[in-house]
Amino acid sequence: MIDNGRRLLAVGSILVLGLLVACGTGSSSGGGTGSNANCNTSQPTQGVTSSQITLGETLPLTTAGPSPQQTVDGSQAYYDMINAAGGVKGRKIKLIARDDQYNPSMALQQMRNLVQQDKIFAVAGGQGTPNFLAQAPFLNTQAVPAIAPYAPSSELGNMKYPHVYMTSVNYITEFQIMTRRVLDNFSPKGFGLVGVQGNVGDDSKQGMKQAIGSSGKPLLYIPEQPGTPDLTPIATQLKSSGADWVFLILTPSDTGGLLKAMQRIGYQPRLAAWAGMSDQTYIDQFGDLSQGMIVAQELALPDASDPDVQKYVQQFTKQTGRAPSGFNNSLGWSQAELTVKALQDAPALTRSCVEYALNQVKDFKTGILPPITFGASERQGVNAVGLVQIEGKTVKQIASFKSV
Amino acid sequence: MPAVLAVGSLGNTLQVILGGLATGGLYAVLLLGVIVVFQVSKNVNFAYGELGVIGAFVGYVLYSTLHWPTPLALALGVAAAVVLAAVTDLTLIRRIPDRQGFDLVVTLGALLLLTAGTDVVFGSADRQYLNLFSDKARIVGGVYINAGDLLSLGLGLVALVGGHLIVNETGLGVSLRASAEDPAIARSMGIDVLSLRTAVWAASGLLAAVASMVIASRLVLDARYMTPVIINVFIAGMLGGLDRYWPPMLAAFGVGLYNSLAGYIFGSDASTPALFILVLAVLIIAPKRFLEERHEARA
Amino acid sequence: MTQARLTVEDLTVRYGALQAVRDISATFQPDSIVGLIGPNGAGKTTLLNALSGFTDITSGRVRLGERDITRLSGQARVALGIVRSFQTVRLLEDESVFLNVALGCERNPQPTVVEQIFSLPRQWRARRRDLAATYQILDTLGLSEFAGRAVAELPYATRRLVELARILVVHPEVVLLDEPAAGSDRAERDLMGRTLRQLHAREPFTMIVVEHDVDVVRKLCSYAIALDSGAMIASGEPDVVLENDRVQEAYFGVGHRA
Amino acid sequence: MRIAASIVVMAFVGLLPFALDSYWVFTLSEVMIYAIATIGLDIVFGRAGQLSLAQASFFGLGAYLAALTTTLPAGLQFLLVVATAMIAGAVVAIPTLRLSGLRLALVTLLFGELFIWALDHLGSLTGGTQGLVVPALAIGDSNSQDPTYGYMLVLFFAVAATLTAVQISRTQFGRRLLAVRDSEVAARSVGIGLVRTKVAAFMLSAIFAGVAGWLYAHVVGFVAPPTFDLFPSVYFLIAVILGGAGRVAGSWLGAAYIVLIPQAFSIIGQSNLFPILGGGVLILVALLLPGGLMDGATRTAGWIRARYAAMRQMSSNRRPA
Repeated sequence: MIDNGRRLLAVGSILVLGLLVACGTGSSSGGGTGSNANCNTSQPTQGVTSSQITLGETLPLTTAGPSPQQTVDGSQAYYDMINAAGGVKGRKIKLIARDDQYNPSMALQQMRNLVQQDKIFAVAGGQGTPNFLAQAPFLNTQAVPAIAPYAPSSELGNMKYPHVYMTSVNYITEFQIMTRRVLDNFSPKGFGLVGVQGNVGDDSKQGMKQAIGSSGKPLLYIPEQPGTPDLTPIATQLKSSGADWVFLILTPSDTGGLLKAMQRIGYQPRLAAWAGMSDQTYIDQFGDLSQGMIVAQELALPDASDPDVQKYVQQFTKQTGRAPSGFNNSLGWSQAELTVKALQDAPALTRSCVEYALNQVKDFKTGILPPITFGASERQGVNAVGLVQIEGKTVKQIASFKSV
Repeated sequence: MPAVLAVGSLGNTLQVILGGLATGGLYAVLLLGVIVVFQVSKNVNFAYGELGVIGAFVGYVLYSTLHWPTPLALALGVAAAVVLAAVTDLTLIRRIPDRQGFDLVVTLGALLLLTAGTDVVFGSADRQYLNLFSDKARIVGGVYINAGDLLSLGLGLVALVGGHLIVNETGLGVSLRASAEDPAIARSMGIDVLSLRTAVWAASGLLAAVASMVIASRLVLDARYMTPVIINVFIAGMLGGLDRYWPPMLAAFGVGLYNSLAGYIFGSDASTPALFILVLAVLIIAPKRFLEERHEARA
Repeated sequence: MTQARLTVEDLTVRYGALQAVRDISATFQPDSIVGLIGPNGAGKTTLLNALSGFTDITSGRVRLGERDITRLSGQARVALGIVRSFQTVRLLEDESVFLNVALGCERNPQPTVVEQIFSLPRQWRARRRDLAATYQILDTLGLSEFAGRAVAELPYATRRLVELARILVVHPEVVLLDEPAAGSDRAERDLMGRTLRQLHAREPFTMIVVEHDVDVVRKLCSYAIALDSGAMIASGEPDVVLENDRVQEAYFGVGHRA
Repeated sequence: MRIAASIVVMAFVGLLPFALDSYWVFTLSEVMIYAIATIGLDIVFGRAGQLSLAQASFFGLGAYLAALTTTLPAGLQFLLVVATAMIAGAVVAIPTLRLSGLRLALVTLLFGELFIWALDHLGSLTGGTQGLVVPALAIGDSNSQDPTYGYMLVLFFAVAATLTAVQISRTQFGRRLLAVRDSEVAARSVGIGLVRTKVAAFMLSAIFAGVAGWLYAHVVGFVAPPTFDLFPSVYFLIAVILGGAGRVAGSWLGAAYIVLIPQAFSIIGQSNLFPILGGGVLILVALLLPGGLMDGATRTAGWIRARYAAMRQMSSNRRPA
């Protein structure tokens, strides 16, 4: 046995060397980066039967509170409505939503599940930036179209990921528009920005810098590590910088914690925050600390007078028996709406034909998102945000959708 | 690496020092629980902070959802943590096999279990906790002396002095030290070592719950907010040594202050490397004898 | 056979204010069996610790042959062949007798870790050599039948033998035994004494034994050193040392005979 | 007999990717990757008794090296990963030599936090919080992100890692590790260099983790900080303890647990139950089966064998002895 083991090891060592030689040929990237400008009606496909089209998405269902589930509910409500009216091209739509726990590896794993196990036809929706970014390269190699994932990032929305069709504005654009708006209307003395360290905070800072430009207003950027146990230093830094406008792009819990720290040291600047802070669950808990906070608005408010908005609210209420409950319901509905339009417009139910249809989308009004336009090399379908303000236990629109 | 931020006026620096000492005071409250548990049962409880979270949550549900009177709700929250801590000792800690690292493993399991359980039972949304006086302040020389900060600092000082008195000046302290030194001798002195241990665990639950409630009032309430806090508490305990009293307790204040000042001077996201440098520096400077946890019996 | 003569000169070990061992000078002749006797706290274990490098020496010298080993680490002294046992058995309780004894092969020149991991030729030879040595000492001490058993399952006296096997698996120069028969009954003590004598007769080495049992010292040792309160109070033939008045007083609390 | 059994097992394992669909092939590759890193942690924790919470950092180091050196030939990448992991292992080991238990765990945890911090702050190099795409490694006319080829690549290294770990048990180095864990006094008394042994254990475990990370990056095709933070380090620890510290087969069981069970929960749509189960299982195994699942299996097998032998005895007791 001793000698056998040794022989086995010797063979193993030789195999290692052999493999190292064999592998010494360098690297290549995965294939499949074509832009699919043409519709191939005979392309082999999966996820489409004579009676059903299977779609998939991943969201942080268990780690980000109740909101992502509301996104799924919003999409499902729209598909239910379409299915009840006969479906798309005579087929019912089935949506599979998987939990990615906001963890990139888990997200990639779940996307593999969806594509290889559940055999989905396309990705429709989804929520969360780092988790989607982990999936994007995989979707590229598999040439699976991804329609309207909510993943604000400057990495996406361009031909680096030609199969990904973005309807969420990235943080550079979002903070640029917000900052410009504040500059135009409130004559601020100085800006502060507290952002989650890393790409999210950096993108936001870049957007603010672009808007501030040569106006000479100072900007203090403080990157924050999620879960900092004492936020007094950040609050004090902001206070001592003299910033009278503080922009925030933090987790809801750190936003709440920072506002409490500001309260403790008697610092009361005007506040502006990323779109997520218009979520009702945040306002219910932290509304008292956030009065007057300006929040970027990516989706229309359900109480707007616009007829497209009214139509959406009506349809949603009719379908679910209740009014849409906020950001996430609307987001899910809009994701489903664009997906169904692409499926309906597609000359055939193949992936390339659906992408062909997406490329033709021009000024498509969902009643929720600003008008969407894609093109042969345009993947950022929306470039505008509006502004709302937290007042009492709700938000009020203060500026309509506006592009950069 | 962000550039070093200009240190503002003296008033602002004092403000940060106050905040840091307040945080350090809460670390001291938590660390007192860790120290007494370690001294009497030689165990470290990774799930310690989560016991406090559950206490804070129980209080929250009682006052916010069921609208019970706040003092009663908080008292019952503390009681829940006390019971849970005692049950942890009775059901888990007593059965831990005598192998290196197994107390860490078992309490790590309890941490995962309790955190996920808290998420499921109470939901994973962030909640705002009671203010606990942090909306009341007086300005002295440009510094906001906030009642919430004073509460935290005061609790820390009470833990510091009270812990010292109980451990060193009372009969209870004698029993504690006897059982810590040699359980067999303590038993022969008529001390019920096991009950004493459970009582100490229960007391640690009380400390955890009180500190967790105050920390929730300074941050927010969710299933995970105590995790970064408790890591800092353990680091303070590690720097001072869990088998001593004054060094770790003072280290708790020190770590709170150091972290806040480092965050103020070098930027918030520099706190990880700052803490790392501190720990490494202590490891390099500290004499060998200071770092040895226990010697093997006579060689 | 053994050439190395172990000598200590003016050896003092101080722990804070306590002088655990003071100004001890002695020569341990090659291949002799020396008994260290004295009441509890006399400094016997401290002397063993100082000889084996387990404690820092405050002043004085330790030599092996002509070589000054005062500043050598315990590990380096083991490499020179100075090995020891402990008052309480120190074994890997959950591991097998075989593994515990094989551990003693550390004193054989071992191939590098890389050679060991990749099982290169030097490792084959080292492994064959260590296996043979381990099985031989197990056989000598009558432990073969327990080779695969976990140490924790064995009676105390057997564990003593396992520790002895670990010390002797590679032929040592100097063996330091701290109460090898502690915790044993009369018969086990006698057996341990006989075993030690036989082992020593077969392949002589310098042996220094801390032992309380006067009979064992008489039968086993060729030389005895008596300590009291850290100082050496008598040395010489065991019978003579044991009859010494100061030894009698320190040891048995008997006063001077008029 | 054993050789024959090994060949049968190897043939079975080698043919698996042709029988399963690509999803399961990929999942099995992941199990093997995590097994390699778990075997590494088993060396430093299971055998040498040094509680390290930095294993995922070494894993991440290998993964990010793969992502950053895709232009180099694979052989060179591999050597670079091994060399860097060795250095990293020593860097973590040396300041922690005087520590044990909780102190050691906390300092290794801080090393892990610093690693994540560095990843986040070297955004231009590491992609920051968004992570990095790793192009597939070309192997002949296919590549590492093809499930079958990726499986074969990983299988090769997993077998090598397993054989290495088994070989360590047969050496003096393996005995040194156990001595350092069980009794430092005994280790010193036979002349074992504690420092050298601990540093070697850390370096070796870092190499295993580094190679596993290198494979992970090439097979999965994406690296991001959360894959390498404190939680995965804790899960590696769980894998070692659950499987059975000091047992190679235990590391495999543990790795299978931490990869497959979360998947199983997500397939039934209850992925939030995994941490609860994970915590509960950890407690139960530590309390009831301190030797891990492998130990439990061995004891059960021993009991069955004893019963079987007893029955044989009874049926044959009429024959002369």
